Amino acid sequence: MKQPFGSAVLEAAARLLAPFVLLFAAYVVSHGHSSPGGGFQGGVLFAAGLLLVKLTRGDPSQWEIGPRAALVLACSGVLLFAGIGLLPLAWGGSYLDYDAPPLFADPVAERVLGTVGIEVGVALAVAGIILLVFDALAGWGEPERSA
Amino acid sequence: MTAYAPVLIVVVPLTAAALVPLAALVSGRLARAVALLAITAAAAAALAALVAVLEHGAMRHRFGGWPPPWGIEYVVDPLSGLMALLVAGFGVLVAVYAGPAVATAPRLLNGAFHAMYLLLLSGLLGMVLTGDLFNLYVFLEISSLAVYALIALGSERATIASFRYLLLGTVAGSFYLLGVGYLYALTGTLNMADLTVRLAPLAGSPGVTVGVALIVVGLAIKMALFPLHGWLPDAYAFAPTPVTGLIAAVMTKVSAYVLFRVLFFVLHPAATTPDALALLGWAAAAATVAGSVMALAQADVKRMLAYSSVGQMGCIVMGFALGTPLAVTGALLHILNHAVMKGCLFLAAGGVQFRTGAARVPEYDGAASRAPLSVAAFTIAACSLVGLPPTAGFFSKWYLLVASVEQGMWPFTLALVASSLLSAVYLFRVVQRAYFGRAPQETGRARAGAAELPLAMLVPVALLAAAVVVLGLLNQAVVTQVIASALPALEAR
Amino acid sequence: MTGTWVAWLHYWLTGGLLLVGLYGMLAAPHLVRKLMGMNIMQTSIIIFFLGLAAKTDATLPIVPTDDPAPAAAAYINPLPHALMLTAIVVGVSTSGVALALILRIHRHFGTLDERDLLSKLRE
Amino acid sequence: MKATAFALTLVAAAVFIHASSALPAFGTADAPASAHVSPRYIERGYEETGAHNLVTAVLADYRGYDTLGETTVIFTAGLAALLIIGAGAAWSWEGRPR
Repeated sequence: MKQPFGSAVLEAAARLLAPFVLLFAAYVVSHGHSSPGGGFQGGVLFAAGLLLVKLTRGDPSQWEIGPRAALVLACSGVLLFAGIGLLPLAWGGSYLDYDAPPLFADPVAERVLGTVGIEVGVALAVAGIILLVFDALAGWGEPERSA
Repeated sequence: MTAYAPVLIVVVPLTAAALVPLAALVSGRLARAVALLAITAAAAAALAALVAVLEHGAMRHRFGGWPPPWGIEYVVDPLSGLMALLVAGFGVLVAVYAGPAVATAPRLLNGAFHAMYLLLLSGLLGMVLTGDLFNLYVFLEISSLAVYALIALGSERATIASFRYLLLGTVAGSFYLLGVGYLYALTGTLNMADLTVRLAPLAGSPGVTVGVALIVVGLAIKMALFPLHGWLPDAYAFAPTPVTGLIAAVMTKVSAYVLFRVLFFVLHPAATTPDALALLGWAAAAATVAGSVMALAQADVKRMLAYSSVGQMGCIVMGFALGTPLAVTGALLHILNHAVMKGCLFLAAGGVQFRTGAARVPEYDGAASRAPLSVAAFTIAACSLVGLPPTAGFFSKWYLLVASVEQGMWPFTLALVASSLLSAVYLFRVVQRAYFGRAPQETGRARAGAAELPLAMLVPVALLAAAVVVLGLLNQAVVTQVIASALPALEAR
Repeated sequence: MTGTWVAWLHYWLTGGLLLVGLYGMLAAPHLVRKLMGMNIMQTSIIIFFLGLAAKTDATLPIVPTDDPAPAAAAYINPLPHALMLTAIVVGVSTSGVALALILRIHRHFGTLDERDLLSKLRE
Repeated sequence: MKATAFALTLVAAAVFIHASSALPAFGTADAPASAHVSPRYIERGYEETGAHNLVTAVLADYRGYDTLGETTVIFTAGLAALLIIGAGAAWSWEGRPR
């Protein structure tokens, strides 16, 4: 995506929208618990917010998350999820058994914490992968560029 | 630690897959080391689990601590433990074998390849161990997506083969999912053990029949049963050899194993009507003959081996269709044997090609003098595929043959014999050329004293050739220790 | 509305949609159209599953704080929704990989029509 | 090809219509799908997992392992795209030790 779509109108709109899209993404991730939403939806929104800037401003934008950073983001998301899953094994619980580690007295609170943790992991992974795929698809004319 | 083996078998390669690209940012060698370590750990866990299961009986793992019909569970019994060990063990061998080739790739590609490879393995392992039909679908898709990418790595023609496989593979996945949907609508559960109980009173309902038929068709596409094998020859022929070796050996076998689980564990014995099984059996008999005949017509060695796989999958499904304990024993043993011998054939053919450049049958003239060990391994595995006595292939084919005679299914007996004879023709013409053919002129150029293959490629090929013989000698132990335990479900029939 | 044919309309419609997608995959010569057929097929299965969750006179499966003892009949079945969230992601992922393959094929062969591709492969 | 596809489609349509008669009517509250496993999710989901959104409760807790698989699926797809059109397009197995 070397050539931006930019025009004054688009740029103004993107400038106005992008922060709110990102904020909304954070809201959707954190509120997946009590309202429709969750990691996937939030992750997609997060990536969409960043891509909006990328589409209007072209490649070297202020909020650039390059393929390399996107890859790191995606990997760390999956690792966060898998790590949260592995943690209870150390306390004799099952995989993903969030209330096995003795953090709080209330097992439900631990379950909530675990759920939010994996949702964040999912959101990171999804956002990273969408940025990565967009980069690969958009930069297909120049294979040496992506990653 | 052994108590956690069932979950670690799958989760270790899966977690490592996310670690490998990060390691590749540092160095390609580190990425490779992490990948190898993870696969070896998974294989070790599978071995530990199998040993423990043989001693103390089935192991279960409840994810999230939720009891089965509500949560997801993994079940390791002797058979699934053996399958897991087969998949993970092959994973180690092929990863070692792929080493010299991948080492030439750029650093990040190296990382992506190894991550993809780990994901393919964890997908297959998850399919083997899971006790939940929907969880099986998720892992089926993980392994499928990974394999599309790995096949496309072969060449430009491989991208088309991969795309075709993607379309058919998605149809297979969708049919499977729809079939699971039918069963869910009728029983309200996704857990295999729970389904067995709740499907019992529903035997004969058209909904169950169609649901199971959809699942069987989906799995038949994935295991390339004859009229649905369209994706397989191109995918095998154009994929990189290590990838072909892995998917030919274990991927279709895992689908066959899942078919066994669905037909004989999930379904109540009364629900698998003989008519439906007979239909499957006829398709399998046709596959056995057609695959062998088509293999005969191929000049490209990899393509020939691919069609041969179509025929051998037919043998396996025929065993399931006969449905007697003897036939199912033969089919399960053939899953194991065919994995080892077809993997050995593909990797040995890759070795010959690496050394002499020969890819087509006529080019194998005199290959034995230049790549003696690879050709020797090829010959041993070929003997086994044909079904010559001391090798593994003889025993599984013998079980199938005896079972078909016992049932009076003469056409099946005929198909089995024909496939053995045909495979003797198409395999031994290669062996004959390799040993007795006149080598082309440039043979003199072969460097004297230079190793035939890099050690990393030679060792897996040699190990597999040895395994073909050892499995033949140990077949009685495999049958009594492992396969017999999977059969009580059949006694009720 | 149980008992009338309308109660089974859901299965016929999703089955029909699945067949539309399947026919498109088999019959369309263009790879992108095949991909679209595939997406239609996957979507039909998603709708099929979501239909299984339906209960007459039930509401969304979000339990408000002021309902301490939720009754099973008052909320629709959340399980198919959770399963289909996974299936949607699988569909998107498959489409992404398929598009990547299509781009690669187009770059090398210059066409996406199956007949042209076959004739180019024969050369 | 088109004729075969059409014939196959018609056969499949007949099979689907035949099978649908065995499935529970749309919206039945006591259909097996709604009566066997799912009531626990609804009745005890909030007290057991602390999630008001029961879909999240099932997705992230009861069947959390599926969600790990789902995340892995999308991770696989991303790496696959990278392998197919990104880094992989410049390097192929052809001409290498195969």
